[in-house]
Amino acid sequence: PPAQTQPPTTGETQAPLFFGAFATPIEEPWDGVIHEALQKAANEGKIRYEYTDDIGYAGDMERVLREVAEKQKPAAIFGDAFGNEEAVRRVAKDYPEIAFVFGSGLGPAEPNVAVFDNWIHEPAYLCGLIAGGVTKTNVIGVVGGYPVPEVNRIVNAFIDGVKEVNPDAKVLVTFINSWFDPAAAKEAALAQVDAGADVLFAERFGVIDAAVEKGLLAFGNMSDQYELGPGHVLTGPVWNMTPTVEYVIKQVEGGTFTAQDLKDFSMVGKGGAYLAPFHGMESKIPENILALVKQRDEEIKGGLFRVDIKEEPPAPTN
Amino acid sequence: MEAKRFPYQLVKSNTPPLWMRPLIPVLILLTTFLITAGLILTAQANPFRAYYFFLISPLSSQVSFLEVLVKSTPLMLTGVAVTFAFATGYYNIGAEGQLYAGAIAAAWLGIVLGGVPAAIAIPLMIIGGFLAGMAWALIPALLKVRLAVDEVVTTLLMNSIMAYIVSAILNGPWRDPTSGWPQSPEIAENTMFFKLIPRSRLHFGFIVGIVAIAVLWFILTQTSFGLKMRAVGLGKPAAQFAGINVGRTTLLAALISGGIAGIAGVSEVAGIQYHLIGDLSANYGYTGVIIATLGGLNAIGVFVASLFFGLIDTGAQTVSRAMGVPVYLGQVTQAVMLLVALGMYLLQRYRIVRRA
Amino acid sequence: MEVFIVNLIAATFRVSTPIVLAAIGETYSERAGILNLGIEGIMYFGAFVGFLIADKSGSLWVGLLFAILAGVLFGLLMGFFTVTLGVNQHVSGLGITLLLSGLTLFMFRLFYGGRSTPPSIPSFQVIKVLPDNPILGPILSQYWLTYVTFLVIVPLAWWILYRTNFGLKIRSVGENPEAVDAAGVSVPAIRYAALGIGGGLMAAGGAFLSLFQLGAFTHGIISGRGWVAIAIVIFGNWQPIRVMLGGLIFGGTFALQLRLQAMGLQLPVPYETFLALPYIVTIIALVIAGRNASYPAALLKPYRRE
Amino acid sequence: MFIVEMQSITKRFGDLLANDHVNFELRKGEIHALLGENGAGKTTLMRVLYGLYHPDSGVIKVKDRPVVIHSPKDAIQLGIGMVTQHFALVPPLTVAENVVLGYQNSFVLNQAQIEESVAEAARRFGVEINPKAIVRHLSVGQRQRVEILKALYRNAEILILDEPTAVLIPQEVEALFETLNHLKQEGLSVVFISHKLHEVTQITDRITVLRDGRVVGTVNTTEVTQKEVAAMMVGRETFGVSRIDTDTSDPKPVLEIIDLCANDDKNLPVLKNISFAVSEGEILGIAGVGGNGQKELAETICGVRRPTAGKVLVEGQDVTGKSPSDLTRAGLGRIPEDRHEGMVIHLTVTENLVLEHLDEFTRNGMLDHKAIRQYADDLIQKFQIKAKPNDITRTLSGGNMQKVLLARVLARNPKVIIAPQPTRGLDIGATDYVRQQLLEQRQRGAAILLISEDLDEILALSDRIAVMYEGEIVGTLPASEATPERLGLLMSGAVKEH
Ligand SMILES: Nc1ncnc2c1ncn2[C@@H]1O[C@H](COP(=O)(O)OP(=O)(O)OP(=O)(O)O)[C@@H](O)[C@H]1O
Ligand SMILES: Nc1ncnc2c1ncn2[C@@H]1O[C@H](COP(=O)(O)OP(=O)(O)OP(=O)(O)O)[C@@H](O)[C@H]1O
Ligand SMILES: [Mg+2]
Ligand SMILES: [Mg+2]
Repeated sequence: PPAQTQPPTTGETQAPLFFGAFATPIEEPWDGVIHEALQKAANEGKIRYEYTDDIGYAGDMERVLREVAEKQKPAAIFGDAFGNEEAVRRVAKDYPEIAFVFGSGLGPAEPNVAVFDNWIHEPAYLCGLIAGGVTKTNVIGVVGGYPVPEVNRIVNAFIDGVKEVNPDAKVLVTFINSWFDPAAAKEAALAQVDAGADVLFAERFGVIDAAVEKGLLAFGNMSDQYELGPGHVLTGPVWNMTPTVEYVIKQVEGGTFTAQDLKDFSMVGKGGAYLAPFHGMESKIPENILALVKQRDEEIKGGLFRVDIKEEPPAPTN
Repeated sequence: MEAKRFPYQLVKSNTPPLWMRPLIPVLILLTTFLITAGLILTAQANPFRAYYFFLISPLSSQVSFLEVLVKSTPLMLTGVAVTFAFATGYYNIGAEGQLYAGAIAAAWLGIVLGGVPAAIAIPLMIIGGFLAGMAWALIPALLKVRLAVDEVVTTLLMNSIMAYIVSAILNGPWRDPTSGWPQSPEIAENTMFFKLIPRSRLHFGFIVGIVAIAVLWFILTQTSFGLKMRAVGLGKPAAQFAGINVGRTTLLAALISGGIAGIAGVSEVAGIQYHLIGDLSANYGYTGVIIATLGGLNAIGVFVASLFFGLIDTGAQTVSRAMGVPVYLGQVTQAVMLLVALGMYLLQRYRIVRRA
Repeated sequence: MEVFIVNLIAATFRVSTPIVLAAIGETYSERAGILNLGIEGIMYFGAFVGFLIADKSGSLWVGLLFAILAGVLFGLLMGFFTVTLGVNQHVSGLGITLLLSGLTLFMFRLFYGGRSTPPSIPSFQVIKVLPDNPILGPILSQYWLTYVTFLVIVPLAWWILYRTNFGLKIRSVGENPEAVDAAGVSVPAIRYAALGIGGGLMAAGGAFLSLFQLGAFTHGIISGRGWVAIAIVIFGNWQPIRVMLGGLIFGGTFALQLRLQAMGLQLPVPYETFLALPYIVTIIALVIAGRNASYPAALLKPYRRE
Repeated sequence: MFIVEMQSITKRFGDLLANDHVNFELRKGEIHALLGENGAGKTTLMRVLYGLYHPDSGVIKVKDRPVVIHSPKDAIQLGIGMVTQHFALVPPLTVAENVVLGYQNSFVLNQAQIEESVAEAARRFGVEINPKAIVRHLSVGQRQRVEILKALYRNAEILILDEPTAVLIPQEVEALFETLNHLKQEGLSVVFISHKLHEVTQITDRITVLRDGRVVGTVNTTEVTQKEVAAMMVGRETFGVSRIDTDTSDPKPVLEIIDLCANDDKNLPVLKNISFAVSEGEILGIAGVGGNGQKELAETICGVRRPTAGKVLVEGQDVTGKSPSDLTRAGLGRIPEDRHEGMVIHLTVTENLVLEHLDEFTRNGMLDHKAIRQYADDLIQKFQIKAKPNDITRTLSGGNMQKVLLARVLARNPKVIIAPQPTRGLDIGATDYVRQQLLEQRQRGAAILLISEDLDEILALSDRIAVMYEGEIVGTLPASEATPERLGLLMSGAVKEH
């Protein structure tokens, strides 16, 4: 079985210590993305990396951060502050020498809290284009966890994409009100299939299983999820934290770390967000749609096309 | 013909021998260690070092020691809450839901009492949480007393209902307007529990917990209501025959139990979170059942058990971080310890004697 | 509308299967006088062990078998505490749930730690009995364990409890263990047997989620389905057929709620109302049954001779 | 010759030596009484034989073969059957299901077939019972028949009956004895445990007497008198207690019951317009066969059962439907019918002594521990309770438990005493003590309602005797006119006298 933390290897002891403090288990996709980017940097010898996960929301985040700050004295602490915003900011204030880099719905805080978020609405829009193009029934299903802004903006962008190519298509949205209940998510997707959906967007785990079972096409979310349904998963918006992590490493090493919004590093422009590889699934997408997706992708990268950020809960479409 | 038998046997005795009492916790710890050491080894870690981080290191610095106390605070309160009920023979498994009822009240009061002096606001919140916990406990208690509906089941079900109520509130009217996250708006500054020690998280709730322990001790041993509670808990028909109003005693104990669980919710909202959130309680209500039982339904026992569980909770994260053992080791250890302790306390009621 | 109802019925059976399995398991335990609150943990562990073994062995069947064996084992552990040691049943049960949910996550981390997509395997496939029938086609398009649950396990539970000597002993031991003991039947043996069977069924319910419905294991895979099962056993008055009906009502409400959401229907009440409904209904059922609720008389009471 | 031989059986419970090298022999085809005071070790010895307890040492031989009996299963296989005082039946099941429980080897349970075979067995052994009846609906006597049938159905050759008559009405006792005599002819060997000497002398062939866990001796029933046996039991000559007539020319009614009605647990009428009065210094005995509403009468007067109509007056003051604590305050002394239900056996003796009068020992809600301790010490001494104040009540013998209850009630000098079955299950010594206490209370001027199924007790203590039958008082006689025959007729419901 794999050990959890990278043992420090000789010669790399100078590498700065980065710490991951995750409210959910790292198997949850959001924190999983952050964890993987940090792990990757550690594997490349750029940092030393340790982490604690499943800290939860019952008040333990503050203790963990304080203990880590006191004992391990890391150069930077990464994590997600959703549900633990105050704790993170309180501790950060007491340890100005440590870089606090947290996923957050709020802004950065002087002097040492930088924030990031997953801004994958752009690839989500591209997925919407594809969905609008491949649907035969003109009904598309989206199953999400909770209608929080981070989820809403992905879903809304996806719907906007659908509308661009297929204004008549109907998008069904279901929230299972849980981050982790794949059986419920699958059942929600099956309900959408019964209501006519033939393409599914899997914001949560479980939905792709429904697509596989019903022989339909689906989109993953957050990471490349092709392996969850080979032959069924077209693509999906992918969030990549590596640009953010590398930027912070540079800043920390250069002693230039500041409180800032690292949003840009999670967007398409800097490679923080992209469309997952097709794994040969292009063949299932009409030529013209594929061309449109390529075009929009280029336009987004070139700053010529803007995907609207809508954070209110998605309204059910006609 | 007597078959050959083991020359020693366990004999029931009403009073455990004195020498055995201090030995029991040691035995529990040792057995737990032996059982969990295997798991720690499979995670490729050294069990002795793991236990050092588990049990010793949280006590080795002031900061982490205070954190142990912070973690014990809700456990003390739910432990006391459950003890009130169990001692009266009312098996309240609903402290979890009652805690949330108290938390909802505290969050609401914390929002509306902005500007009211803390000396008034905080007592009001505690009273409000107590009443809310009581109100949530009232339904199963009345069903039990009036209609003899089993409380184990109703209180358990009420926990699930409360979880959905909290979810409905947080996803509906109280969704945080700024973050959109399912959490209530922050309570006003003046309604937050003050810190007992600067730069620590140890807050006023700990004092409330200690007071609750003291109240439990006082009521159980010094008051006639406590004797009535115990009489009802140990023999309902006899208590009734002796003129104790069984229904009223049960109802009252159940309500006090719910109220104190509600205060646990207040303490978490006003001392730790400053919001109502869906994950406010890390199963403190259920752990309260365990703590009450391990504490032998008496005040001192509950106090010690809640400190100990606070220690393990704190230590688990330290072990995980320091040694790369999955953080779930803490949960496993608590469970093993509970089960071992259940077995051992039973042993305490026996003596080993040589067969005649 | 017809299609809607047909699909709803199909979904109802699917959603109810794990809950009915677990609830029947709990029925065996409670009929023998043991309230097994370890149910949630046993389901979780069953889901994981089933997945782990299926993944490592490459056989879903072997996975399912091991899940059931694990469930039996921990059913028996529950027996060790509540039957052999005679310890408080709530606390033992909560302890077993605590132990198994911790152990499951511990092992999950060791075997599959740190992956951002859950490990998955090809799951059991749906079996279509009358694929061309417009009504029965969708309804009879279920996993084999669903058919087995409703056609075999539930009726068998009824038959065993009411029509066999073993069932007579289970019912008796849950009513008056002294009588069973005096009749020369070992009380612990019967209680252990019932808990073992019960644990196996609970674990099968968990494994249904990981090996049939998802082909994957994730955190939160059980999400309180064990507590629902407890409610349903009471709602069903400890009678297998009525327990099954309770499970179907729960599954039906759950499926209906998702379907109304999928249709974009704005409900006048929060969707949580639907999810809380089974619990509320169970409490109301208890109130109506009142004093007459036929609790197994020896439920929660340890039996020891000396 | 001996079907069972128990040799030098020793059984300890902690420090307590319940059986001390006991030798006991049962002949084939005899009815053998096991006699002894409470706690003498009778039940323990038989539980050892039935495999419910394991002896610490000793040898058991069945049909001359040494055996080890690990559990009732082994006992049953050896042909031993036991009917305990607290029936081991499953109330929601049918008679047939109860009888075959654990004895059918087939996996499938064929209802029709087991009912037939149980009916057949009932006919063969002359035990009258309907196999289809649900046990919950049966009377105590019928339940006992189910128990006996259960043993016989398992081909028992040795039948142990632990205090079988304690819960039976006289007619049922007669029926039981008939059955036993019949079975004895068939070759059954019976161990018969009882406290009632006249029953023992009537039905048994031999008697073994235990005292303090040791065998005092085994005698042929025909060769001893009741008095001699009693002396063996207690180690002294016994003296019965009985009432001395006193002057009752100017009776002042203290307890008045007027048209009292109540329902039973199934909500059916069980008390039908009961009226009577008990005067100062008078013992009114309520006779009747068990199950005719006596229990409910006591419960209703004592405030644990709600009356549906009628009145209870204490010194003219209406106390109907008052709570137990109000009744106590009004001067009603209540002795519970079931000791275990009258005392919280897991609390200490002290706590039980004050439980009924907590208010008096409470200052501002707090317990006055000093006063409580003083009070308990006094009562323990005055009532010769063999226990320490902080002993858990559960550890006391039945007789001492009863003394605790009496102390709790009598220490208050109540105006009225309700005493249902006050000596049930007590040995001769303890019985004497309790009766003596009641008579002293009468002397003091208390009005005493004595409810008993023991006619001898009623006749020995009562000034007047009322007979209950099916929830009604069917006759009231002054003691001077009461004869067992007249009372028997009333108790059987054949006549009414007012
Ligand atoms: N399970 C037990 N644990 C401890 N002590 C016991 C137990 N059973 C009986 N005793 C004790 O053993 C002694 C013998 O009890 P036993 O029940 O055999 O008496 P008995 O002769 O049947 O009395 P009784 O006439 O009251 O039925 C008593 O002192 C009793 O307190
Ligand atoms: N588990 C036990 N621990 C201690 N003493 C016990 C225990 N069980 C029974 N006894 C004692 O054993 C004695 C005889 O037991 P038994 O059950 O025959 O009671 P009893 O007083 O004769 O009442 P009854 O005739 O109604 O059974 C009683 O004094 C009782 O208190
Ligand atoms: Mg006895
Ligand atoms: Mg007795």
